[in-house]
Amino acid sequence: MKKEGKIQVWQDYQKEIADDHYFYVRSCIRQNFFPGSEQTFLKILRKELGKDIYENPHHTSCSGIGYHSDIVPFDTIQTIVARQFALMTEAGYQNIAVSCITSFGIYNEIIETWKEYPAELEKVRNFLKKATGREFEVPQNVAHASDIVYKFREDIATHGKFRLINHKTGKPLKVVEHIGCHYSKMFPCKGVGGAEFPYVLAGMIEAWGGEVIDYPERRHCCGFGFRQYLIMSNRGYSVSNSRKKFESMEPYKPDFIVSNCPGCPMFLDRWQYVIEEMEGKTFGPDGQGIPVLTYEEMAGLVLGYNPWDMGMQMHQTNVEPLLDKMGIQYDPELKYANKEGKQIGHPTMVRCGC
Amino acid sequence: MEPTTFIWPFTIGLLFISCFLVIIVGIWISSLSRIDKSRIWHNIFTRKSLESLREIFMESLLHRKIFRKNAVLGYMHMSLAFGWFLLIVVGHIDACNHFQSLSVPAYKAIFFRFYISEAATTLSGKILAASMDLLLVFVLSGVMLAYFKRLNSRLFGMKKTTQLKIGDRIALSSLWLIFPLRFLAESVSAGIHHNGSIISQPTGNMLATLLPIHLFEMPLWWAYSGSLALFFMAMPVSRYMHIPVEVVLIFLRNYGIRVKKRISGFSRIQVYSCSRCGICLDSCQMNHAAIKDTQSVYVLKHIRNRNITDEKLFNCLLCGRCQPDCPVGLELNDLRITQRIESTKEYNSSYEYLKNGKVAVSPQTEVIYFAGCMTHLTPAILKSMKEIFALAKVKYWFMDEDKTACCGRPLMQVGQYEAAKKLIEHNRERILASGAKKLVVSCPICYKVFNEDYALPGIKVQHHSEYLLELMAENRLPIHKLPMRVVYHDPCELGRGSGIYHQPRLLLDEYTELVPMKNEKEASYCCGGSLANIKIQMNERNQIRDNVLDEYLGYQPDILATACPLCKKTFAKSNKLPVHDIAEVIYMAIQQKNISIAGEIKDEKVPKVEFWR
Amino acid sequence: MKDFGYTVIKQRTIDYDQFDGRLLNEVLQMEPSFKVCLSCGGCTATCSANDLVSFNVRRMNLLLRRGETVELESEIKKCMLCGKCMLVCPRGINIRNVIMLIKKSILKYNPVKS
Amino acid sequence: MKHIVIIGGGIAGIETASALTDAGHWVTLIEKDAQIGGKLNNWSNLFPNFTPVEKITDELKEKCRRKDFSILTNTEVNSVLRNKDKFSINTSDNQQLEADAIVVATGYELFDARRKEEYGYKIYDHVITSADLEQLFKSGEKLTVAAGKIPKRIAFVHCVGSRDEKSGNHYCSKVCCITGVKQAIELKKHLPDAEIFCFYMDLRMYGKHFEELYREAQEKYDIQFIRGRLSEASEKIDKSLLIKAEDTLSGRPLKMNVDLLVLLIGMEAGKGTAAAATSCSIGCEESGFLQTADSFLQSNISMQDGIFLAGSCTAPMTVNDTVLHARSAAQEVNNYLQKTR
Repeated sequence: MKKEGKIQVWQDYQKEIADDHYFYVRSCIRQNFFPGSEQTFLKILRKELGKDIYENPHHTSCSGIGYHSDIVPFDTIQTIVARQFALMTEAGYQNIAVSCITSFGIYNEIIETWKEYPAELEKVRNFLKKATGREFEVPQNVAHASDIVYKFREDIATHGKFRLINHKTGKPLKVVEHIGCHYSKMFPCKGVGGAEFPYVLAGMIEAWGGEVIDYPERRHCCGFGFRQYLIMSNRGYSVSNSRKKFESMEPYKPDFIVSNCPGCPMFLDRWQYVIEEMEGKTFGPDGQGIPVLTYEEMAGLVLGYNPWDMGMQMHQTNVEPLLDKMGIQYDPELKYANKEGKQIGHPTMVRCGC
Repeated sequence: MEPTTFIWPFTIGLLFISCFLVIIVGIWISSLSRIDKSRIWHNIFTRKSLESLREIFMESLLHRKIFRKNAVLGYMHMSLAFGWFLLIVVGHIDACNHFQSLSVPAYKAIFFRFYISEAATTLSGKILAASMDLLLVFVLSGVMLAYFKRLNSRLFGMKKTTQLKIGDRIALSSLWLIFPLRFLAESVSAGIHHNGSIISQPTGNMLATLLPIHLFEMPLWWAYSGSLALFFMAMPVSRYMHIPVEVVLIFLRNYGIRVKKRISGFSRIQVYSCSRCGICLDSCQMNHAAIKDTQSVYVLKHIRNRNITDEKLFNCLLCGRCQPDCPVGLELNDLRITQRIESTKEYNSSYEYLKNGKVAVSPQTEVIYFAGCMTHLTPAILKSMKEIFALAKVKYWFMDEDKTACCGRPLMQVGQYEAAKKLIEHNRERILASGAKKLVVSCPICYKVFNEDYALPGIKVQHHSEYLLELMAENRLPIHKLPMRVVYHDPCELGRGSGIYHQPRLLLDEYTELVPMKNEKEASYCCGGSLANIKIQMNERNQIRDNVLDEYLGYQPDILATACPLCKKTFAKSNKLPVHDIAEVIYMAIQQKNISIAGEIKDEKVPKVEFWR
Repeated sequence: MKDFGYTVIKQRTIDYDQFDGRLLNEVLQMEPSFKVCLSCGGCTATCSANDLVSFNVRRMNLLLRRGETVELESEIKKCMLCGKCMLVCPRGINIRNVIMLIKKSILKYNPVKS
Repeated sequence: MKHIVIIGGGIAGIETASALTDAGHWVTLIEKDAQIGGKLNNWSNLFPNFTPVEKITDELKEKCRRKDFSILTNTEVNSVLRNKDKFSINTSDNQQLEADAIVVATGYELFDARRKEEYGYKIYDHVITSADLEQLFKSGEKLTVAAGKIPKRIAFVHCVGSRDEKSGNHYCSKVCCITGVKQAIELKKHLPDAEIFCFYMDLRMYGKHFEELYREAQEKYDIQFIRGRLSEASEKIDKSLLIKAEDTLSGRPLKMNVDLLVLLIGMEAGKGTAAAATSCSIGCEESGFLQTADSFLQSNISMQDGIFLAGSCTAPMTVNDTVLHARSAAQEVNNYLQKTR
């Protein structure tokens, strides 16, 4: 692999990411899957970086999952999205920061549609006005939350207490980065580094001392695929897709996987457990799984946040091996304790010695 | 003189070969089917046995068929076979005469001259002794020719001669030595004991003046006995098994036993009866494609030795050209097919899909027309037949116009008999359901299988050449002679395969100027396109075809007529000569007549005939 | 093993790295003319068997070259060996021999059988 | 004596110059590189009969030596000004040339394979282009992959940068199909134990002996042709490449591991031709190649009187097509000059 070649590609896909004053829109599912991640993101931006980021409790789902499952029509989703923009406009913001990759894709798709077909925009303005009486401006900058973390990766590195380095060997941790399909596959120019060799997560990993693993099935979808997962009889396809990725990354012995999508870390994490249950196969060393992190969790670990505060006990594949490698101190007793310190019970885990 | 030890090699050898033959022939005959065995019992005491004896005399001893092919070659075989036979017979008479007994042991007759101390005194003795000398010289002349043939087979009208293996080499060498050694042994004995006759005595006298012949006498008799023994011992692994086995074959054949579709005692008898004379090599067209190791003689050898490969077994057009030439009358095609059945029996198809009934229901009809798969690629034949049917006002069912299984013959040619049976069963049901009386076929490959393997009671199967001739004879077709020279190529499956030589010729004679050729009818060529050969490459097929076409071009024909869509396709590819099926020729002639009646032809010399390509 | 109501689905992808070339090599060695197939499909268009059942001669080449031995075995049996395809083939491939070779050799190499 | 300026010193330029000199004209050839011969200098052997390129280039260079026309190397055209029937040409080294006619023979550029990011050219260690392979053949170096290994399986990708909306090129580059077949054979000769695959969309063997070479590749060299466009390549841990395509004839996706991937890159009009189009004010087609008055009888005639076109600046061309096109350009120029006399 030639680094210069990749750098050349990355240079071709530089996108503008707003500097400050973001209107934050959350993901529907991440709050269930990885409830601490979005909170961590806000904390990093506000506390570590001193940025202004605002969220309005009245914002809704973008309805992207319904749209991609052929349930929500395009007109409807355009109007829903327009409402989010109206909330942004009303709050006096122009830059939107999106937590979810599906939403990010939806926003880009809709904004591009409006650029190509201004009549659609007028139609949607009309719809929104009729339905809610609201008006809106199209955001000037649409950034995915990972774009923002990427933008300030060096600042985070400076503030950081840990690096992505195995503290025993001193060697960089090997990290698999997985980009959500709708981040840049639809609009390569909307993603940092484009679609073939996206740099958004790779940039964070490199800045924080880790080593990016480029394995053959890097581009492959995690397998979520909306209906692939949502309809139980299709779930086999979803598992097969993740399995394909695990098999492909296995020879590189990755220390963890990081993703910038709501669904991907969920499936890359949970399917490891399912595959082990079905086939007895695990992909990490000594029968362990490969820990799967969100980029906020990765950033949080670098900044020295308590993993249990970030909700890392919600992972089905244990993260302790990674914490040990990074030299992060944690109290195993508190892993399944609630805020009051009361144990909440242990879930089934991928074999990892606990 | 009393029996001495040198007779033992001979005696043991003779005993060995006699026992061996009794056992092996016993095994073969016992493995025959019950029907074949009953054929033997029913016929053994009839004239058929006498006919067999006559045939054995004419063919096994006199080699009449080889004589017909080439006199020198015939003489060589005759002198060896008939000469040796007479030596044994006359030798025994001589011995019986001398010892005045009817039960002289074999060694006394074979080594007779060793046992007499003086020349014959009686007139009968003298005559017998002299004839023995002459017979020996007769045989020796054959041996000389055989030496010569090894060196130069062309003198014998043969382009090729067979290659030998170790068993054959031993047998051949000992055979060649037997007679010179006998002659030398007898001559030397004559030189010492003066017991010779007209040739051996002078030779013996001459040798006596030149050499210390006392020293040579016993070694020569030993050598003579030894070479006989060696010959007998080597016989089971040599081609000379054909000498005794052919006799058995002739009897069994005359009793009506034929090669079946499976390997049996009789097919083994046929295989052992091959003398490897190599006459089959000459007529084989595979030579034109420089394929020189798959001919019948080699394949029979490999079958006998049980080391036949598919590459050799299937590299044969099954044109049957070699069969009429075989002096032993072996069923060469059937032997090969039998072996092909054996070799492919593991993987026959069952064609379950035929039961799903995708084919149309048979309508009631008098006449069925079955064009054949290949004919669908020669629309000119199809159109001609349709037009002729219309002209003769024949109502017919075009059975394979659409969605019809193959006739099964191509499968049979490659040994897939079990698979072919499924197709045959399927088509047969369809044919019988139509209530037809006549089945007209355009493809000789189909024709042969419909005729031989379909069991269609009450249905007359006709190739379209037969059918058209019938229509013509019934005055249902107008006749018009086309002013063009035509050579007719006999398709293998129609000619040698089914014996249809005359009908196409009668038709063509009526409608064109048919030019007779040297290599036609039984001796006709294969076009090279045969489906029976699955190993031959396209360029090799082309070589065979071009050789044939070059010969045909020598007759300066205007067109080449044939009666098979595959032959037509094969020849047409070369562009050397326009080629048309007989049906096309006749339809065109009829059209031409219609045109000339209409007075449209201005210049009568130029035939305005257009064929479809 | 836990039953989740779904299982890992076998991939449709032809994984060429898993390809067992023995059957192909044997057939090509015995009948080299088969190498030059263009996948034109003339053979299938003219095929007598294809009139009666779904049978694609051209696909035999692909099945063989992709190691789809199980399917190849069930498909190849459909051929009636009539030879029409050989009159149509623009590359002069000795198709009937290919069929016979596959029928024979597949007995040796079919993973289901052995 | 009439003066003709020819822009571009490749095959087309030299051949036109040579023919026009023979016709008694004064010719100046402008070449931007240090040596004449164009792209041909970087090639090793020519399809379809493996003719060494030197046989052609030597002949062309010999023509330049023998014939009396001037060559300005390391020179580019800055501007062209028309003054009635005369052209005034300003070059990069500030020479002023007066010409009665101009022949544009600016040729083509090879497609930059980096633009097909998914194939990873210049990113993965063992992805090369057909041009790189020619260089390798020319240098006579041994072809090895990771850790000095001899490649066991090699794949060629046809139509890289041609017939591809994603590359912005809708046209067929004409030469890549047969180049792929030629190079596959050459590689097989070098590496007899290697398996070689060509992934194609269509094989366009239109030229003399092309189809025969294709057949030979299958028959004698066991090159396997798979109909399907490569979707992507990825590097594996051992530096081999995992490639994915659809085997369109089976209708199923196919993946395989190869040690070396060769991209058969197409032709583009390129910067030189674009510059000529601007300076000479002659039109370009959508493909970027220069517009000709028609495709049949006037394929050397540009949209400007007195400016003529020769070779692959008008469309992708093989060497022999270029030579013929150049000769006909010379004929057209000659006719034109006769008329304006």
